Amino acid sequence: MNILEMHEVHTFIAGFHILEGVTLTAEHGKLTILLGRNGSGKTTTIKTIMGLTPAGSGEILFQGKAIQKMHDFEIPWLGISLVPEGRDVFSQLTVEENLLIAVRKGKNITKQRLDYIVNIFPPMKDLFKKKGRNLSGGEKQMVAVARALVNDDELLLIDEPTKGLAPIMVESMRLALAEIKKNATIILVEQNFEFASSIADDFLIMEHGKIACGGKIGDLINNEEMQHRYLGV
Amino acid sequence: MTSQLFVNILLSALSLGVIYFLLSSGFALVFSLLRVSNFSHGSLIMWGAYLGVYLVKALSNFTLGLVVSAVVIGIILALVEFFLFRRLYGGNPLFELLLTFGLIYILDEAVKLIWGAAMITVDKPLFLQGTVMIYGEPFAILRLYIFGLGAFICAALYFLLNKTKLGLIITAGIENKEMVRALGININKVFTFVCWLGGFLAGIAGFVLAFFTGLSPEMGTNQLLNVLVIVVVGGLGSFMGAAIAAIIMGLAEAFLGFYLPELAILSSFIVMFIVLGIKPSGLLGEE
Amino acid sequence: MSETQQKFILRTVDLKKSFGKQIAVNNVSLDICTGEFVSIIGPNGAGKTTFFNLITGAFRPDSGSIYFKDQDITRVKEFNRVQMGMARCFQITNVFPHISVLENVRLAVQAKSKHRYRLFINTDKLKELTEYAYYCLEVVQLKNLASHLAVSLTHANQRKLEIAIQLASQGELMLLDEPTAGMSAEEVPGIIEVVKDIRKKEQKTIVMVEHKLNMVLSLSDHIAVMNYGALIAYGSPHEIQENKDVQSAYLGRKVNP
Amino acid sequence: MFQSIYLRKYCPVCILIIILILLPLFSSEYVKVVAMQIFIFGVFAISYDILLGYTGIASFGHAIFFGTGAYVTALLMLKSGFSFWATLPFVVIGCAVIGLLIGLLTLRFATIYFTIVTLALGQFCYFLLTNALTYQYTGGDDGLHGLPMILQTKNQMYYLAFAFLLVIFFLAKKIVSSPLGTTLVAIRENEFRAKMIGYNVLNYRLIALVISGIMAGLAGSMNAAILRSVFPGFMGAGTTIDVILMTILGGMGSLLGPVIGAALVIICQQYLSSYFEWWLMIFGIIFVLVVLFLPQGLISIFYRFRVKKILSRYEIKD
Repeated sequence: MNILEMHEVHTFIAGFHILEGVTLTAEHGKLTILLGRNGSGKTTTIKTIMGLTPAGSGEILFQGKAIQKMHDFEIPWLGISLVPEGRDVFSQLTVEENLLIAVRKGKNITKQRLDYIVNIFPPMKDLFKKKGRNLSGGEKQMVAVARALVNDDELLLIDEPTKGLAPIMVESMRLALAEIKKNATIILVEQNFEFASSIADDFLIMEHGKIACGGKIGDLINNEEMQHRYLGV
Repeated sequence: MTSQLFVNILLSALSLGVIYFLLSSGFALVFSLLRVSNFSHGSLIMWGAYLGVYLVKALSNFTLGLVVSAVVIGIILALVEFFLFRRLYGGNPLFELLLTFGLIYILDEAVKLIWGAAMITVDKPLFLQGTVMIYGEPFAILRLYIFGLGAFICAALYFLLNKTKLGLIITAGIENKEMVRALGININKVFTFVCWLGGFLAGIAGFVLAFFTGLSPEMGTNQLLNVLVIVVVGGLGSFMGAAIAAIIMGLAEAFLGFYLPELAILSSFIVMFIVLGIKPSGLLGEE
Repeated sequence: MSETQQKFILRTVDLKKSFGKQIAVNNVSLDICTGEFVSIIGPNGAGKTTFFNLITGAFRPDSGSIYFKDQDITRVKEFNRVQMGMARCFQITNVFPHISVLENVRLAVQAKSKHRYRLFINTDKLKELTEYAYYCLEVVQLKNLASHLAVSLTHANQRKLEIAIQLASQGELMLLDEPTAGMSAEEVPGIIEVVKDIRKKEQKTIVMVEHKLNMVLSLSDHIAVMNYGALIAYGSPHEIQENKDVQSAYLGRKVNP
Repeated sequence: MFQSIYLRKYCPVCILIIILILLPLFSSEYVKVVAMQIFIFGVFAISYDILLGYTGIASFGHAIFFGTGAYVTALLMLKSGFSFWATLPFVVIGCAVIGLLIGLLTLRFATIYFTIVTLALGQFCYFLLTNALTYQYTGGDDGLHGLPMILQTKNQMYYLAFAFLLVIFFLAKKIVSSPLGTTLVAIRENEFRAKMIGYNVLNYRLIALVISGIMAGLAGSMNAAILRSVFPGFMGAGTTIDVILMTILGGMGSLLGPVIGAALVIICQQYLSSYFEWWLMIFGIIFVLVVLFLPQGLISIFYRFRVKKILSRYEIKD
């Protein structure tokens, strides 16, 4: 079953044609990885799904429902959370408030959910009272992912979680994502192929605003020619 | 100077500071979230004064009249946000400033049409007349009332901005609007609400001001300058900075007025030049 | 002394910059010889753009110093650095949108000319400025679009305009920040050609940040590799290709002990 | 063909100039006074446009310069017996110094600071003028009166004011197409990029402020000479507001726009205000509509129309 489908989605930003007809599917319960060089349109794809850079034409289906015409602030309510590329942890708010602001439907965050998050990111338990601006890059990334977890959403869109992180942090992020994957569908944008291939189920490669190819991750790992061609490794 | 006199001046300085705080809080709030310098704030203050006095008389209920008029002033600014500001977001901030500047004309002339251009004196309601003795000196009950009102509004705003989810959203929205939307929050509604709140505060401030200056079509634009100076001294975008600056302005005006009465009218400029000379971004403003 | 002047146009010594607790550039010391083409590569977030911003003066380093033509420019303001002979193009296209293409370039020529503060002369009458601007546009193959507004150009042409503006600044050192960012595959060869052209016609030192490895390998004399804010390798394209650390940085494996 | 475009472009302007030259021959004294006010405020609005339209910074205290010019001229003529022409160098120097001071104090920071600080400074200067301490020099609220006539007849004054407008318009035209003028526009468009191609942005903004200040100051002294008196209102917020209205309504970023705006505002003030009590409100509504829908001012309608007309004419020919 596909949780997300995009059909021929075109997106324009300030007159530039960024997505030139993206067609993709993401399977329920799988971790799909979106690969591709800089400027190939990966982040724009994620933002288009979230409605932050609205699709000019085409169709986006989430659980069979067309969402491309919805307002950006309505889309998360369907059960989609975003971990943006720049992390965007609110620097004036404490970590606790950063999580609170993400809680939807006016509910409080349950103890269970909090335990679940702390279980995934053990260092979080000492951070709750810290302000966003005092966090290190790795801590910010943790908070950004944790913020997307508070609502128990079906689909997580995670944009380059390892960008600029030290190797040890990358490793703990890998473990965390492996844990999160058990309960949610994830679409992950990544440049770090080694990191990505170790946890992904499926892959999609973007080139020039289009999906160039996709399939099971095993096929890509075994196909060095394809790696070289699209990823330059 | 006797200590009695000192306490007396101090108290009137503080109550002046509280009035300044009330006058500038709405402007500071709107600026800090929307980055719109609302030059029509002074005119909204004047509307608050006229409408408040009128409604108190019409409804013959002091508190009800005050609240209803403030709510209406809030709605005016919320409508302005909804229909006018929204078209200009993301462009040159100059145009938002010029737009609010144009609004001054519309609001001021409307007041003249409805209530006439003549100055109207305002009588204090009975329960605010008279004085109490503090430290052996008489002190007007009205000023005590203003202290109470200022403290209440300051506390309410503090609670709203720091202890509620709305406050979190406002703080987060100032920093990163896109991420707030990506969390499923309709930030446009928050914008409109903040404008409503800014107008509400202007309405209350105007009503209080009416007891001191009476009603005149110029009263708003006269205060606009004070408001702008306070907000710049406090640091643009810093709400607490504006509160501190308002108190400093009150102190400066009262004490300068005692020692050098000729210069009292220039006190706010003097404070502004001193502060901007030492810290160009204002007291609590970020570089 | 004169020998070093010949040798190094730009030197950074232990350059360091952090944002909060995140170290963006960590003790980078890089010497760039006059007349060379040096590329800086590295994964996203490795600190390349921050490094550029430090060189051009958009940020102040926390520690370390920068020498340009053997002068310490660590504390020099950005516009003065340009006046000294540095020119930069941006990763995100950054032109004057509602001004004509010619005027965009001429502004850059004018910034370096003695006429820049003149009041009572029509700019069109300053022939040498206009001619040089046309020359720069010719190099990047935009001459036929000179009278269009910059905002009306396609993305690829705006990138070319960026390079023309930079060329017009007449800096001895050109800093190119991802000249092909956001371009489609058909447009990239055009830019490579332009950069090669500039190399051939003008005796300039070029430092480029770029992700397209083919382009980097074919153009560069030397390649510097950054990862986690640090400089992890420096050498000729051949050496870099063989370097184990570099391979692991790009593949994301942990560095072998 | 080129010449015909050229002619067509300047034909209306030439006709207008001829009409204005002939105007004193058949008009009443009152019309002449209004026309002179338009010329002077036209200069003032041009000076404001250089700051707002070309440099992109909004001053809310531009009357400081206008008032300074007027008062320097009046004081020197009345107290020191200078001739009008001899006071002009002092006006230029005074306005340049004030411009430099204000600029150094505020232009380093966000331009909104400049707006607010200039507004406050304007009021500060107004209070200084009307303060009891300065009464003996400035005449307080009454202002100064009885400046000597600088020319014999009203008609001569009219031509002087008209020539003044033409000269300043011509100079301003030169300035905005000079290297400096184009740089100002570039800084307005993209300050960061201007810095990165080697322009000292602060210097350019300072120069723009000084030039604009000097022009406004000259307009002020000319106003003093024509009215033969000065009032503190010259330096007040009302004068600044007038010039903002003129520039925005007429069209900022085009030198002709502000002059048209000046004519419009002054004519409305003179004629409309006696018919409608609430004409200011209409003004406010027009102002808001212009900001929202015609940010380049009323003159942009004319430009659009004319470009279309010229284009269609040549399309038919081709």
